[in-house]
Order: sequence, then C-alpha cells, then structure tokens
Amino acid sequence: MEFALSEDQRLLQDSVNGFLKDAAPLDVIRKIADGDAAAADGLAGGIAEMGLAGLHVPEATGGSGLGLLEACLVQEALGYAVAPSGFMAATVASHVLAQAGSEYAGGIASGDVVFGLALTELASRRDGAGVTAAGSKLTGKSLLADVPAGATHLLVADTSGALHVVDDWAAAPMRTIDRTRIFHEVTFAGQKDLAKSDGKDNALAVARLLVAADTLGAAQAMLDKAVEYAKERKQFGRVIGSFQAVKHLCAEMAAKIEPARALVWHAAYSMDTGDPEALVMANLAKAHLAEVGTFVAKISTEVHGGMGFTDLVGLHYWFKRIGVNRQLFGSPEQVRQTAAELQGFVAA
Amino acid sequence: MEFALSEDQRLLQDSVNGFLKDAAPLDVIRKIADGDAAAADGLAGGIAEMGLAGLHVPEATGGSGLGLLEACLVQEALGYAVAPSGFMAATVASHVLAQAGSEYAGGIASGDVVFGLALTELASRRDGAGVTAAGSKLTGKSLLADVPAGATHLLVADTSGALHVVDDWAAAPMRTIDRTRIFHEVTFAGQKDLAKSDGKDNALAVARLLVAADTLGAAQAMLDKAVEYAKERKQFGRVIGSFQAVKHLCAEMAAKIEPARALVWHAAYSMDTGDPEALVMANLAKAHLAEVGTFVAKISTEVHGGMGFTDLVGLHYWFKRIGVNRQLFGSPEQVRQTAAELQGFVAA
Amino acid sequence: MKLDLSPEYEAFRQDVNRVLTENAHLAPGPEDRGMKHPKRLAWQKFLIDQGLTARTIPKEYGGYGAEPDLLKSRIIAEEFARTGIARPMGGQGISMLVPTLLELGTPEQKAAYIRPTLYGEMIWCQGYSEPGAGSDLAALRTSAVEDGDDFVINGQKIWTSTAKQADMIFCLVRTDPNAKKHEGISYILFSMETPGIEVRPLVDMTENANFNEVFFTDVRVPKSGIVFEKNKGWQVANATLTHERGMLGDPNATKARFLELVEMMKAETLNGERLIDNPLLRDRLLKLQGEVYAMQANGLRVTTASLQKQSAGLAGLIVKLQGCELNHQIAGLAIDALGELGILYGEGDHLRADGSWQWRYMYDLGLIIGGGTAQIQKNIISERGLGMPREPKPAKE
Amino acid sequence: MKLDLSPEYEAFRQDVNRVLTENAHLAPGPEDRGMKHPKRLAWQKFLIDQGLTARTIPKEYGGYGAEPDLLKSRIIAEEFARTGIARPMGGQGISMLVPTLLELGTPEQKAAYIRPTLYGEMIWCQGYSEPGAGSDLAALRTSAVEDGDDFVINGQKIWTSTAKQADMIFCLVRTDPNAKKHEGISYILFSMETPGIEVRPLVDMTENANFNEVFFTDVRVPKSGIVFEKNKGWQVANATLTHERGMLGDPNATKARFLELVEMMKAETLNGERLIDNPLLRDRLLKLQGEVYAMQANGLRVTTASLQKQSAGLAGLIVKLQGCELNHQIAGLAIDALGELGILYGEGDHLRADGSWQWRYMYDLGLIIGGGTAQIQKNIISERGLGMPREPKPAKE
Repeated sequence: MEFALSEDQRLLQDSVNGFLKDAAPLDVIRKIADGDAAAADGLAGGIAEMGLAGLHVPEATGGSGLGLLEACLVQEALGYAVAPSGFMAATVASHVLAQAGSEYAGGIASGDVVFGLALTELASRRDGAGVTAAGSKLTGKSLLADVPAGATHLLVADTSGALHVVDDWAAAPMRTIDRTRIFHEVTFAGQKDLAKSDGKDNALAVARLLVAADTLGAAQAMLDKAVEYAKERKQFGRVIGSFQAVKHLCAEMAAKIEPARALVWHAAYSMDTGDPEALVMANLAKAHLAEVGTFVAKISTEVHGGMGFTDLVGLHYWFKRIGVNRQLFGSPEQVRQTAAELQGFVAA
Repeated sequence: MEFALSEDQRLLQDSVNGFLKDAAPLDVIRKIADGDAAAADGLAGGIAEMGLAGLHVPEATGGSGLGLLEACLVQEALGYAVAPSGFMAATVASHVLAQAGSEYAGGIASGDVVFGLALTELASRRDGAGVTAAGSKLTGKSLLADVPAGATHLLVADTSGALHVVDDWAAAPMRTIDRTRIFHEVTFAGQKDLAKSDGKDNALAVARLLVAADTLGAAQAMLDKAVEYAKERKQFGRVIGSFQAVKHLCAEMAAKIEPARALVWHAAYSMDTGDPEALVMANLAKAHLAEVGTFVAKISTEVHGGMGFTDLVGLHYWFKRIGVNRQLFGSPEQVRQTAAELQGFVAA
Repeated sequence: MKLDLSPEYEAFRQDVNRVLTENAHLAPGPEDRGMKHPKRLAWQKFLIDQGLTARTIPKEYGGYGAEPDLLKSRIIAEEFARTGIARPMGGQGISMLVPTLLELGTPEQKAAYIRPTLYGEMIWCQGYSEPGAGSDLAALRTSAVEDGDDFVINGQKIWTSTAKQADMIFCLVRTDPNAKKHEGISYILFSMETPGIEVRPLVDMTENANFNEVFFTDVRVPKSGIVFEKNKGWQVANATLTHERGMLGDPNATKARFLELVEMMKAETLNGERLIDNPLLRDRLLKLQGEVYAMQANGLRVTTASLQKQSAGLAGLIVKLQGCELNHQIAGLAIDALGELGILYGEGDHLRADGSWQWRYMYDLGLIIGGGTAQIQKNIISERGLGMPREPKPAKE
Repeated sequence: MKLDLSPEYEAFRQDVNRVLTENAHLAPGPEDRGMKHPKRLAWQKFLIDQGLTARTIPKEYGGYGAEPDLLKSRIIAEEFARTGIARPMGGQGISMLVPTLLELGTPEQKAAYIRPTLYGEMIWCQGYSEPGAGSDLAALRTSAVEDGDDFVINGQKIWTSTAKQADMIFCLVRTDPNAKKHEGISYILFSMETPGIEVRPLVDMTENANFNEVFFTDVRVPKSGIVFEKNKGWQVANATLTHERGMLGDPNATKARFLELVEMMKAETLNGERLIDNPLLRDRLLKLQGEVYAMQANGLRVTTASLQKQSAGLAGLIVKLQGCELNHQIAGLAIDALGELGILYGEGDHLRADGSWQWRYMYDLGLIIGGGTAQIQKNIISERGLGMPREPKPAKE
C-alpha cells in the first residue's frame, strides 16, 4: 500500500514546475493576458517541445502512455503558474479517442493534430447553444469552447450527449475575467462528423478532474503567496503573519487544500486503475475543488490586503483562474448532481 | 420614522426579564429539566400571574390587545432565560382565533382556556402523522405538539391545511434533547371539531416568528455568556478574551445577532401593521434565526472550551433550545420554501 | 416603532419628488463627461439652491443653511434613488473635507475652500494611506520639513481616488519624526498643481484604475495649509475617518442589488428552466434575502439612533463587516447562477449586465479589504462593541 | 501510487480474517459487562497470543514480539472493522502509558505494569488537564511535595475518563513550584486506591458522564512512581500527547458514518418523498461526500508517510481540525434531514438510531474542543506547518 508519488512522478512534477518557473513567470503571463501573441506562442512552443500533448496517448499509438494521475500533476503545475495551454484539451481528447479506438490519438502525440473541446453543453445550455447531429453533419453552436491556438480538430458534444470530431468550424472569441485563456463560441453549419463516440461520462469526468487539478495548483499558489506576504508585511510594528487572525486564515486555507490534493490524486489514480467509484470521485473532486478554490481565492486576497486587490502583485490572475474553473464543464451544484446520478441517488 | 422600542415596550421587556431573572435562574431550569413538577408549576404560575397569556388577545375580548412585536419581546426574554411556557401556544391561538372571530380568545385572556398547538404537519409529515377532518370529527396523529401543562384545548391543523379547535385528545410525551420543554404526540379518534379556520399561512407565520424571537433570545444569552467567560478565563497568562482568535469569534457572533434582532422586530411590526411583505418577513426571520442560532450555539460552546461541553455551567440548555427551535414548524429549507412560494418565486 | 412618515415629512417627500421630476431635463447624463462639465456644475448649483444637497451647510459658505434634519436628508436620498435622477456631486471634498473645515478650519480656509468645493469648481483628493501604512494608518512616513513659511514634502500616498482630476489634496504628513506615531502627524491642504507631484494610476483586479498612487518629491507648500494645529493631524483625520466608515455598506443599495438578482434569475434560463425554478439556486437566493432584510432593518435602527442623537452601538459597528460581505455574496450567487456566462467580462455578445456582477464581486472584495480589513473590523466590534480587552503590547525583543 | 496489497499482505489479511471468524464465539458481547469480565480478559489473552494486539510489544513484557509493520497493524484494524468482531481492549493505559514506559520506564516499572496492563488486569486513567490548565496544560498546579520517600499530592484533575474503574493513574504533578512552568512538572504513577482520592463523575451535554473530576487531598504516594526523572514530566507527557492527537478523526470511521447517513436518507421520507430525493438535502449530502473522500485520501497519505517513516507534514497536522468538524457536520445534516424527529433523544417510539445522531453532534463538538481546541490546532498548523511566527510574548504590565 503506497499512496504517494513515485520517483518518476516527482521528476515529472519537478521538470514541468521548473520549466514553467523559467518560461511562465508573472511578466510573461501579463504579456499573454495583454494579447502579446509572441509571448503566447513562445510558451505554447515550449510546452509542445516537452511533448506534454502526447502524455496520455497510449504508447502503441506513439504517446507516452502515462495516466491521468501524471496528467493531473502537469495540470496542477499549469494552474500553479496560471499558464494557458492546450494540455487539458489534448488530454481529454486522447482519453476519449483512445478509448474509442480512434486513430487521432497518434496524431495528438506527433503534434500533427491539435484538439480543442466544445463540451460545455453536456452540462448546461444557455443562449440557444447546443449542437445537433443529423446524419453525419453537425449544426448549432457551443459556448466557452476551449480552442487552443493552432487547433486542427474539435471534440464536440451534441445535445444527445454523443461526441463527435470535426476539423472545420467558425470561432468567435469569448472574453472572460481570465485574460490569460481565450475561450470561443464555435458555430457549425453542417460540418462533417469525422468520428463518433459515446464516452460522454468519461469525457466529462476527465475534463472535470483536470479542472480540479488546475484549481488545486492555483489555490496552492495563492496559499504560498499569502504566507510569504504575511511573513514580510509589517503593520503595528509586527509582521502581520504574527497576528493570530492572519495565522488562522492561512491555517484554514492549508487545512482545506491538503485533503483536496489527496482527493485529486485519489480520483486520478482510480480513473487509471478503473476503480468502480472512479467517475464519482472525479466529479466530487471538481465540485470540492471549486468550493475550496473559491474560499482560498477570497481569503488569500484578504491576507494580501489592498495589495491583493491591485494589479501590482498580480494575485488576481490566480483569483480569476479559480473563478473561471469553478464554472467550466458545470457549476459545483451541477457536478454534484452528476455524482449523485452516478450513484443512483436520484429517483429515476 | 422611528425604528426603536417605545417606552412601554422597554418596560414590558424589563419587567419580563426581571421576573425571569428571579423566577427562572439556572437552578430552577435544572429542576424543571429533571422533571421537578413543583418547579415547573411555580414558574408557570408566575408567568400566568403576569397575564402574559392574554397579551395578544384583543382588548374587546378581555385581553391586553398588544401586538406581535410585544409578543416577540416576551418570547425573546423567555428564550434568553431558556424558560418553558405556554406563551407561544397562547399567542398563536389568540392570533388565529381572534382573526376567525372565535369566542375562545376571551377565554385565553381570562385563563379559563389554555391552548396547545398541533401544527407540525403543516410543514412536515413523518411516521404516518397527519390529521384528517371528516364531517366535524378529527382522526389521526400529530407529532411534536406543543401542549402546555393544564391545556384545555388544542389548535390542530389537518392535512388540507385547515385549522380546528378540539378539547379532547390522547397525548404521549416525546422526549427531545431539550428537557426543559416537553413535546407530545397527540392522537385523535373522532374528536369533535369545535371551530374551524383557514388561517394556515398566518398561523405558521406567527408560530415561526415567535420561534425566531425565542432563538434570538437564546443566542443573545450565549453571546453574553461567551464574552463574560472570555473576560474571566485565563490561559497562557492572559484572559482568553485578549486573544485575537477568541475576540473575532465573539465579534462574528455579535455581527450576526444584531441584524437578526432588527429582522425579528421588523417582521413583527410588519405583521402588526399588515404590511404586504409581513408573511414573507416572518418566514425569513425563522429561517435566518435558525442559521444564526446554530452558528452562535456552536461558537459560544467553543469559546467556553471544555466547560461549554460539561453540564457544570449549563450552557447546553441554550444550545439545545436553539437546536430544537431550528426544527420546530419546519426546517430552514422548508421555511425558505414557504417564503419563496409567498413571493411567487416557485413555478406553479 | 413607527416606520411610516408623519404628514409633514410626507409632504416634504412630495415636494422633493416634484422638484426633481419637473427639472429632470436639467440633470446631466452619462454623455456629459467630465467632473466639471457645465451641465454638471449648473445642476449642482440648482440642487443647492433647492436645498437638495449641501443642505445644512451655512449660507455664508455657499450652503442652503437649513437646520439639520436627518430624516429629510434620508427622504432626499430615497427620492434620488426612486426617481433615478442624477444625484448631487459626491467626492471626498464634499463628504470629508467640508465637514472637517466647518469644524476645525480657519476663517480663511473656510472662506477659500468650502464654497467652490460645494459648487464642484474645486475637486479634492485624499492623501492618507501609504504602502507601509494601511490598516496601521498612523505609521505613515510621508515627511513635511519646515523651511521658512513652507513645508517641503517627500513621500508616497496610495489608494488616492480622483487624484488625476483633483485641484487640491487634503493630506496627512509627518511633521515631527521624533514624536509618538500618533502625535507627529499634521493635516495639510495644498494644490495638486504644485511642482514635484506625480500621479500614477493604480490598476486593480477589475481592470480599472479606481485609485492612484501619488508621489511627492520636494513638494514645497505653504504652512498656511495646516488645518487646526501642527502635529494634531491625527485628531483632525479621525472625525472624517469615522464618517467614511459610515458611508460603506448602505443597506438600500444592497436591497436594490438583491432585487436585480431576483429579476435576473426570473429572466435567465438554464437547460430551458428558469434559474429561479432551480431549487438549489432559489434556496441560496432566499438565504441571502434573509440577510438582506436583516441588514435593511439594522439600517433602520442605525438611522433612528442618529435621528435621536444616540450611538447605534453594535448595530452601527457591524455594518461595514456584514454589508460588504453580503454584497460580495449577492454578486457571487449571480455569477454561479449565470454559470459559464457569469465569468464573461469586458465585452461580447453573451455578456450580461455589462459584466457588472463580476465587477461587483471583485470591487466588493476590495471594499471588504479597504477602509479597515475584516480583521480590523472584528477588532473594533469586539473591543468597542463587546468591551473585550485590546491585545497586549508585544514585549520588546 | 499503489493502493492494492501485495500477495504477502493479502495472505496476511486472509489469515487474520480466518482467525477472527473461526473464533468469533470466544468474543465478548455487550451483555458481558465490566471491563474485567472473565470473557473479556480471555479474549484479550487470545488476541495477544494470535498477534492481533500488543503485536509489536516485546515478549518479555507480555506482548507478541513481532517486528513493527504498520501495514499489518492497519490490516488487522480493518478486519476487526469489516467483521464487526469485538476489538482488543483499548484505553489510555494500553494506548498511552505502555509506549511511554517502553521508552522511558525503569526496568521495575516495565516489569510491574506493562504485562497486567496489556492483559486488561490493570486499568489506568490519565491525570493531565486541570480546571485552570486546559489548552495551557503546562499551567497545571496539582502539587507534589517531597516527604521522605514519598510525595504528598494535593490538587484537582478534570477530563479523566475511566477514573471510576481505574486501578492506577499516570499523572502530571508540579514538583518544583519555582521552576519555569515546563520545567517543574513530573510524570508519576500511583494507585487509585490511595487514601485521599475522590472521583466525581462529570456529566456533559450528552447527559452522560463521559469524563470525571479527580480530587487529591494529601495523597501520599511513593517516589518510585516517577517515570524518567523528576521535573522532566513535560517531555515524558509530550511523546504520548502527540500520540493522542493522532488518534482523533479516523477517516474510516467518518466514511462509515457518512454511509450510515446515506442509508438513512434512502430509508426515511418527508411528506411522502425519500429524503435523498430532496434536492437541497441531497446537495448537502454530496458536498459532505467530497469532504469525506478527501479526508479518506488524506488519511492514506498520512498512513503512507508513517509506513515510510516520514513526517506527513501538513497532511497530518490538519487531521484533527478537519476530521472532528466533518463528523460534526455529518451528524448535523442527519439531524436536519430528520427534522422534528432529529431532535428526539433518550427514548421514545419515534426515536431514530437510539438518538445517536444527536449524541454524535454533541460529542463531536466536545472533540472539536477537547485535546486542543480548534484555535490551538490552527496555531499549530500555521506555526509548525506553514512556518509562521509564534505570537510575540506580551509585555509585562
């Protein structure tokens, strides 16, 4: 019995964290948020060179064949650095497509194929969004699609919950509070469906699990920053970190983050080992991290006082990352509802 | 514009508080909780002498003709002293019966008639509870009925929501965590219905408002005790009330109790003046005080440390009063649902 | 207890309403940009002449000169809210400096500053907080050194709103570096035109510059700008600071936001169902309604206390802590209810209410922090409201 | 990461399961009252002989003498839980005193106390907390004054469980009133039969006496009862105190309670609808499930760390704070879900689960407070876990 990261997993963590420390410091994140395409391309290129896109693609089809636990460690690191990337889309797509035995997985690993996600409507349909599949043609629109730069294909959910692959769509950017990540409204007017899968529950579970890992990283960063700030900032002739009220706020953040990390790891491990409770855990992880993240985002900002509210220390990038993640692929209430249905808690 | 108690209202408050300070100190409450009938009768007699039963009975029918605001002040004082009494039942009954133009109100004021309440099933039916009215006969049972010692009549709700008066029933005590108040399971086997009213919404609103006032008093007592204890108790060479963590716990209790008091007063005043939002406010007051009370009960106990957990200081009598009030006449969720329906927030 | 108005005040309300509605065409709109737009100045003058602002300020200083009557002031505020007609000018000059000058200013200062400030011809900004002096304001270090008839000021201020537009600043500076920290501070007025002042906008998480940083480098200002006495600035500032605390967390504004939320939840749908028909969202809405109504009733208590020239006690001390938190939660529910549309911001087809829910969610968090963090508020409540002991001073290491 | 067991341990699990199930008939039941009921003593001896308790304690002291293997210990605990067969004896003598004696006891003390304690023939109670020394345990004042070969003890202890049944007590007393508070304390063992000891049950909010007060009046005990050294009692106590903290908030017990709650919400109805079909109650249930699963996973991390002889760091420090609060909330939801039936207690027709939800709601609150309040826990987490500074010592007034 060993519930801890292996040597390889820690190495992966260190290498990704180390890379992002150099490649995605706050000033680079600021540039990306301000629309500096060169900065965005630079970071994306660096991430591509690490071969992360193929991390979850089976070795047989040219990928690294690593599990969702490793994927979560990478996503956690990306959240810690508030770094935008196509990693989440690539991982969800490779998971679904590998399960469906589709040939696209290999392309993801080689980099010939870059996937985006248009799955929002699996959880919620607003403003007339929703894609319908007639014959092998898709029509309709999807909101808040995750379309990485250079995306060649999209994984699209139709209103029946079936998943499709398309290589053609119209996209209009949707601006959120998080300016480091650009989301899109994608529209289909009879585009051809290239592949079909019914892995809806899996796709949602993987996407939600990765969002949970991303929020975990962002929340850990906000705790670290709060503790660091509290140890330096002086008021009333003492560092504010010596005031019991501030110490307890930090203790409460840590007390929520530690078990949340274990939950994300456990859920990912369960997905990788096919534990019957895996889908439940993945959904619980998303909902739980949304709550923990919201708490930490608020409290860390309060510990920073006025500085946390300004752009000077950039803390708001993490605040907004967590705020957007909370709503991606379903609000906490919707995600808990999924977990309830998976357990037969809901009257048919 | 004056949102404050009048001279008379403050006098009423002082006289009831003063009386309870002498007549219902903790040792008397302990005796009552341990089933000492003499102690219970003594307190009940004293309250009867004050003529509180007729407080809300119209002057025309021999009562004091005071409003629900005054009634809430009395109930708040009773909650502050964790004193059991038939006041809530008398007030709800006189409100409903006076509105229905029934002659019973006069009897309540004179003391010839003592009312109890069997209204639980207006909010929730469990274990097969529920009273049905066929012709002028009632059959069925009601749980957690409030039947004061010497009760001559009951105000009973049937499953259609209609209210009835009966003077005969079978009662079996139901023991709760709060041993100062005895609740009953009352059973009807064709008892005669003496009077009928459809004032269901009003009856629930008044009962819930009075429970809110009772919890307000109990919560204020728990805050006062916590502050007092924190100023005396020493640990680490300081009174614990000088530790920021303890101060902030007390501040949080006060910050919730103060607006809650204003809400109870405002709701009662609105009921008395026939404000169109009165019923909504009364229900919101019950739900809100249930949440505030639960918070204060827990935090005050924590501030008292181990002492709060023991029977030595008797703090648990207030903890349990609040705990029982939370469920009376509907859980917070149920009460908020009523408030939503009253505002047309619920799709028909 | 009596919440409806006496006939006299009811008549007053109707007068106010009539004056406002009949002259609505004179009121400036959003298109009339600039704090000194002629239409704004004219509207301000009209409102003063009608006694609808600067109401209790003596005629000799340009006010309307009425007897103080909080209830009438409240009625006026409510009618502006009800009619939605452009309010009188606010700003820290009118809300904070003028009361201070009336109480402690020299005759020259009163004569020179109050009238133009009231009429909107003179804009002020406030120089209190510093990077190293936030919650602990008295730790401020901006120095003012005497030199002949002048002070020479060096240092930095932060959280200064309208610094770009301001003609003048009322500023706390340290005039005695050797005195105890509360006893070496002076309250001084000077022109923002003075050489050596640099204003840098301070962008915050809402993406706007709601505040500025102000840098002073050898700024030479006349001693005559001192209000009250040198080194007595702490007392001068405190009167207005308490005033500022009172301004935050207005329960009527909170009620208005709550009603907006209700309307939004009735209008918006999720998967074809009205948001308000979702039991989980509705229950959260009703929970907040209880708090909103409680804070509104609490506000009535506070108003009544001031009407009766009494202290509102705890009911007053808790307003900022509870009010800001409640506003933050209302915005938070709106965002959750709107889900993936709730996180949109800036511009775009699907954006709701111009992104104001997100703006409020962030700005209200700023208010929870600003003007005394929640921690400071809890210290105040426990010490002043509950009589609990201050924290013991740390032993010198 | 690897959560399933290696074949060796899987085999061990099956052995344990077989031994337990085949001998279940030997296990005592609730009807076998009394801590020293012959059947209980026999069962305890059987379990020690089988290596199912006192497993790693040397044979010479009556233990089974196996090599420490936390995983095997965990498997044993899980099999007792799974089969529901009577567990080995616990109690503070076995869980706290024995480890202390093994580490610091004299040869005589080890020989005299460990074996009878393990076999359940000698019951112990703990004399640590005092009315004036709770969170601040080192402030204890119970005095032990030397007199020839004895100490004469005067004072009072509180929160002493099993004091009525105990043969012996391990007790912290002040042997040097002039030393610094941590340096004048001794850890001493003596008989509860000694004249001058009075035990008073301490009734708590659950209506039970889960604890006692113990009063000492001129209690004369031999110096030989001192463990380790005189005035070194604080170090002696700390080893076991940390041990105690670890005991609270077992995630598997929390998971079991949660599953009970789920079953209850499936079985009970409100107005004809299953409780679990109520969207508000169900959402609260799912929220708690997230926390329960998180604490369970956190527990796996802590276990793994101890298996690897590493510190679990924050993951270990937060267990008590989060675990007790979570148990309290689970009971709280059960009570709300049962509504008017959830507040029943003691006895009666409509009572559910013998009122255990209420008992837990109150007892768990006691645990939040006991053994270091939530405030103390947060101090520990922030100082030891996050490296934040201790509060400065107050200046002497």
